[in-house]
Amino acid sequence: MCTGWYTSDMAPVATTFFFYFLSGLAILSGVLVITRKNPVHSALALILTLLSVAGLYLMLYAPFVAGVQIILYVGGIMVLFLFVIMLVNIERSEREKQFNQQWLPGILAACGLGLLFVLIYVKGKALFSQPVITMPETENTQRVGMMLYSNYMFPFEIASLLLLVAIIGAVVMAKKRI
Amino acid sequence: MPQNYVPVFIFIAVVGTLIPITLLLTKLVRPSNPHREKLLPYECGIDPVDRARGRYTVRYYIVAILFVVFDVETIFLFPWAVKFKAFGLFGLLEMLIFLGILIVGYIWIWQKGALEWV
Amino acid sequence: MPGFITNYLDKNVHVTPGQYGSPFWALVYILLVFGGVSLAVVCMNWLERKILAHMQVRLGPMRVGPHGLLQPIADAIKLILKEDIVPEGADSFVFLLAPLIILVAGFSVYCVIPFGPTHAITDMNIGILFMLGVSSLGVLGIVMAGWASNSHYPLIGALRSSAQMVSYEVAMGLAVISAVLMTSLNPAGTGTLSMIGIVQAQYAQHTWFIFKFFPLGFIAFFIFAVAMVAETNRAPFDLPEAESELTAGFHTEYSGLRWSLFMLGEYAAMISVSSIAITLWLGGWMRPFPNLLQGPTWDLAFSLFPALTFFGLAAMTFYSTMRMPKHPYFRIQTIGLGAFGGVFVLIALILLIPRVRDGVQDVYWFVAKIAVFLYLYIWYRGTFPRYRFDQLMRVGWKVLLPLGIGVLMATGIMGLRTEIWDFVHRLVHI
Amino acid sequence: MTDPNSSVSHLELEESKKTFLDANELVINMGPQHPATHGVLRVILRLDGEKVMGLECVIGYLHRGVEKIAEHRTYTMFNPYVDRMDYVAAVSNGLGYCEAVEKLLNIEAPPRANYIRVILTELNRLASHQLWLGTHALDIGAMTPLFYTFRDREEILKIFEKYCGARLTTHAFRIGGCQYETYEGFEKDVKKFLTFVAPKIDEYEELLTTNRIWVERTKKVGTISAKDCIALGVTGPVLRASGVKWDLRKAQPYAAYKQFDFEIPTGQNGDTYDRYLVRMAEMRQSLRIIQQAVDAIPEGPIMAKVSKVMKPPVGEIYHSIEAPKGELGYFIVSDGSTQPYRIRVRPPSFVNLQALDLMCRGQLVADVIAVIGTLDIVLGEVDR
Repeated sequence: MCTGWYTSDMAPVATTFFFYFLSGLAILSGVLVITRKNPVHSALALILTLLSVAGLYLMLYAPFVAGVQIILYVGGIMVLFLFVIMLVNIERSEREKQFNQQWLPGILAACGLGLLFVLIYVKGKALFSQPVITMPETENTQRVGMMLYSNYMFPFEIASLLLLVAIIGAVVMAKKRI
Repeated sequence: MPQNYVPVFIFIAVVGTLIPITLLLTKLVRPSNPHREKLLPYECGIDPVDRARGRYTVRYYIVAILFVVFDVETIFLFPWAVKFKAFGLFGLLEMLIFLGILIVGYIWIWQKGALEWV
Repeated sequence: MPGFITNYLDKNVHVTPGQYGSPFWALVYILLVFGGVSLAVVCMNWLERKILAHMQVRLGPMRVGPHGLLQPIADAIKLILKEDIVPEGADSFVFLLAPLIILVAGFSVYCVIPFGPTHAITDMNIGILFMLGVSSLGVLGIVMAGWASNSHYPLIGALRSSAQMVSYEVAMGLAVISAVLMTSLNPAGTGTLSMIGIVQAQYAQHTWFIFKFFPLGFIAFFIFAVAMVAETNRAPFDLPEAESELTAGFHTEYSGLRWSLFMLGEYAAMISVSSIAITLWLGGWMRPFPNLLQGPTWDLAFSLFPALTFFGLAAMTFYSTMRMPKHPYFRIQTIGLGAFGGVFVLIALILLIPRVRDGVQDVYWFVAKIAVFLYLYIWYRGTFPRYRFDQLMRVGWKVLLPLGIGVLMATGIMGLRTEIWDFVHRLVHI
Repeated sequence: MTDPNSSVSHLELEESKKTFLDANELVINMGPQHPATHGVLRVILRLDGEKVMGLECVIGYLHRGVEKIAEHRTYTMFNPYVDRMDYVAAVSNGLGYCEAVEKLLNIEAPPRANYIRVILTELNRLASHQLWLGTHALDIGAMTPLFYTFRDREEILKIFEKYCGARLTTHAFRIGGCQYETYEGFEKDVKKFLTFVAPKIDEYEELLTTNRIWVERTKKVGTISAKDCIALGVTGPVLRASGVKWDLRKAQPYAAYKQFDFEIPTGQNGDTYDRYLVRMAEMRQSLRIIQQAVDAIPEGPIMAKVSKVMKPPVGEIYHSIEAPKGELGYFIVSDGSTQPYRIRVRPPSFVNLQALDLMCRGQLVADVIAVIGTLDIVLGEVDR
C-alpha cells in the first residue's frame, strides 16, 4: 500500500525533486529570457522564471510570498511589461543584433558574480549556521501581518508613499497624451 | 505544508498534457490545406496594408501601471485583514493612513483626468 | 487500488486529498473536477442556447437529438473536424501557447474551490490569493493571443480585454478583502485566506457574509458580482469579443479545436468565479439555514433535495416526451428523450440511498448555487446592451474602486466598533 | 481646436507635438465583410487607440448599375428594379418611382389607390423601422430586441404576401395606381395587426428606452447639429432628431397624406438616443396614419387610365417622397421615347452616409458602430 511519495509529516520526501525541478526550470527560463531575440518570447520566459521562483517560495514554507509573486509579478507587472513591449517597435528590435560588443566587461562581471557565489557557498555554512526555522505554514500570512503591522510599521507606511509616487510618476510621464 | 500544493502541480501537468495530446490526436482527422488567401489575417475581406504590431496608445500603459499600484495596495491589505482584530485600533489607524495616502493619489489622478479614457 | 479505496472510505478522513498527502486521491479528484467542469461547460453551452432562445421567442437547437440535446456533441465533432489555421505572419509558438495558458489558468483555480468540507482538490491557507493570482494569468493568455495573431482586430480586442480585466481585478481584490476581514471576527481574532476556512467562518458566525453588517456584505458581494462578469468577458462587459465591433476580439484568428479551447476557458472561468463568490459570500457548500433549521427532521428534509431535483428534471423530460410529435419520424428522438428521463429517475433513486444522500449534500448545494449564477449570466446576456470601453473603465475605476475602498474601511470600522466605542468612552471620561 | 466637428484632423494639428510615447495611428478596415456595417460598407478608420481620428467610407461593393439599367427599359419594366434598391422599404421605392412617372405623364392615381398606397407604405415604414431597431440594438449589444422586432415584422410581411404575393421586393404599385384590388379581409388583417403591434412597440421601449446602458451608449453619441444636417443634405429621422420639423409627407404632401392627421416627431440634441426616440415615435405615428386610412378607405377604381405604351412628353421631373430613411427622390429625364433618357435616384441612405465622418470623429470605435446603425443605411440603396 502506498500513500504517495511523501508522508504527511513535516519532511516531505519529494522536496529534493521539486527543488531541483523548479530551480532547473528557473535557470533554464532565465537563460531563455536573455537569449530570445523577440522581446515577447523573453517576457514569456520571464513569466516561467517567476512562476518557478514562486514554487520555490512554497518550498520554503512561505506561501504568502509565493501568492504575492504570482499576483504581482506574473499577473500585474508582466502584463505591464507586455503592454510596454507592445508600445515599442518589435520588428526593429528583432532585426537588431542583440548582444553588444562588450565581451570583456561581461566576462569580468560574470567572473565576479561567480566568485561571489563560490564565496557564499564556502563561507555560507559559517554565515548561516542556524538551521532554518520552520514556521507553521498555516500561520504564514498571519505572521507576515504581525511583523508588517508592528515591527515594520514605518516602512509599511513609507511603502504607501512610494506607491503614491509611482501613480504620480506614471501619470505625469504620460500627461501630455491625456 | 507544501504537500498541499503538490496537487496544483499535478493539476497543471494533467491539464497541460491532456490538451496538447487532444490537439495532436485531432490532427489525424482534421484537414489541412492552407493557401495564401486562407492564411491572410482577418481584416474584413481587405488585404491588410501593414503589420498589426505597431505602437499602441499609451493609455493602456497607464491602466496597467495604475493596476500594478493598486494591486500592491491590495496585497498589503491581506495580512492586515486576517489579523485586524488583533491589531485593534492601532492597526486600523495604520491602515487608514496607508489608504488615505493612496486615496490622495487616487483623487489626484481623477482630477488630472487619467481615469478618463477619451 | 480497491484496497486503497476501501481503506479511504473506512478511515473516513476529514481532509482534502491535498492535506491527506496522497497523489492518487489528488489525481482522482483532479480528473473528477476536470471531467466535471468540462461536462458542466458542455451542459452550460446547451442550456445557454436554449434559455437564451426561449427568452428571445425562438426555440434554439432542435434538430440534433430531442430538443437539441446532442447539439454539444455535434458541435464538438464539427470543431474537431475543422481546419486549424495559423495565419500568415503570426508568431506560431505564442499563437499556439495562448489558449493553453488561458485554459491552464482557468482550470487551476479549481484546485482550491471547496465543493464540500473535504471535496476540494486541496486546501491552501493562501487559497484566495492563489485564486486571484492564477485567474490573473488568463490576462497573459489573452494578450498573447491578440499579439500573436498579427491582425488588427485581435490586437485591439486583446488590449481592451486585458485592460478591462486588470481594471476590474482591483475592485475584485478589495471586495475579497472585505470578506476576509469578516473571517477574522472570531474570539481568536485570526482570519483565514483558506477557502474552506472562509466557509467554516461563515458557519461559525451563523450567517452568510452577504448578510453580515448589512448592507456592507451585500455591497462587497455586489462589487464582486459586477467585477466577475467583467473578468469573464461576458455581457454586458463582453466588448473584448464584441462581435459587432471587433468581430470576435482576441480569438478572431483562431479556428477549430483551438478556438474551442478559448470557449472552454471562458466557461470554466465563469463557473470558477461563481464558485468563488459562493464561497466568500453565499456560504459555500452549506445548505440554507444550517443554524436555524437544525435537527434530524430538517436534515432529512434538506437531504431529499438532490433526489427531488432529479425527479423534477425527470418529470420535465417525461412531459416533453409526451409532447413529442407522434409521427414515426420522431420515434427515435422520443425514445431517446424518454431514456433521458429514465436516467434522471435512476440518478434520483440512487440519490435516495441514505449513504449517498448524505454524501452528496455539500456538492449538491454548491452546484445548485453555481447554477443560479450561471442562469444570471445567461439572463444578463439576453437583457443588456453592451457597455462602451470608456464607460466600462469608468465603472471599474470611478465607481467600483472607491466603493470597494469605502466598504473595506467601513467593514474594518464595524469590525472594531466595540474597541472604537471603548476608546471614545475613555476619551470622554478623561 | 479639439472640436470634434472640426473638419481638420486632430492628427494634422498635433503632429508637431508628438512625444516618444505617442502611438502610431492605426488604420483599420471595418468592412466590407464585417458583422456590423449593415451589408458591404467599408469604413477605413484611422484610430488613436480606441479614438476615431477620422474615417472614410468606401462604397460600391453592391453596385448593380440600377440607374443605367433604367435607360434600357421601358418605364413599366423598370418598376420592379427600384424595389431592389432599398430592399427593406421596397414599397416606398415603388411609390416614389410610380408617382414620379405619373407626374411626368401628368396622370393621377385614383383615391382608392392612393389610400392603399398609404397603408402599404406606412406598413413598410413600420417594417423598416423595426428592422432598423433590431439591428441597431444588436450592434449595441442587446440581442433580444432583434428577435422581437423580427417576430412582429413577420406580420407585416404576411400582409404584403397576401396582397401581392411577394414579401420583400413587393412591386406592389403600378404606374397609375395599384395592380391589385385589396384581398378579402385586407382591412380586417390590417386592423388586427394594428392592435397587435401597438403593445409590441411598448415592449421594445420597455427593453431599451430607460435601460441605463442603452442610454449611456446612445446619448451624446454621433451628435449632429441641424445646421450640419442641412449642409450635408441629411434627411429623414436623422434630420428630425436634430430638431428640424421637416417631413415631406407634410411639406409637400403626396398620395393621400393630406387627408390624415399625424405629427412629425422631432428631437433636440441630434444624438443617437434622440434618433432612436424619433423613430419609435414615428412608428406610433405610422400606426395612426394606417388606422385613419383603413377607416376611411374609399371605394372606386384602383387604376387610372394609362395607355399600355407609355410615351411621356419630352421633359424632366424631380419627385421625392418621405421614405423611412429620408427623402427619396427620382429625377427622370424623358426624351419622348418609351424608355427614360436618364434616371437619377436620390437615395436617402447615400446622402445620410456622408454625415458618418462628421458624426464619428473624436468618438470611440464602438460609437462608429452605433452611428452606422442609427443612420439606418441600406447598402443596396447606397450603391444602387
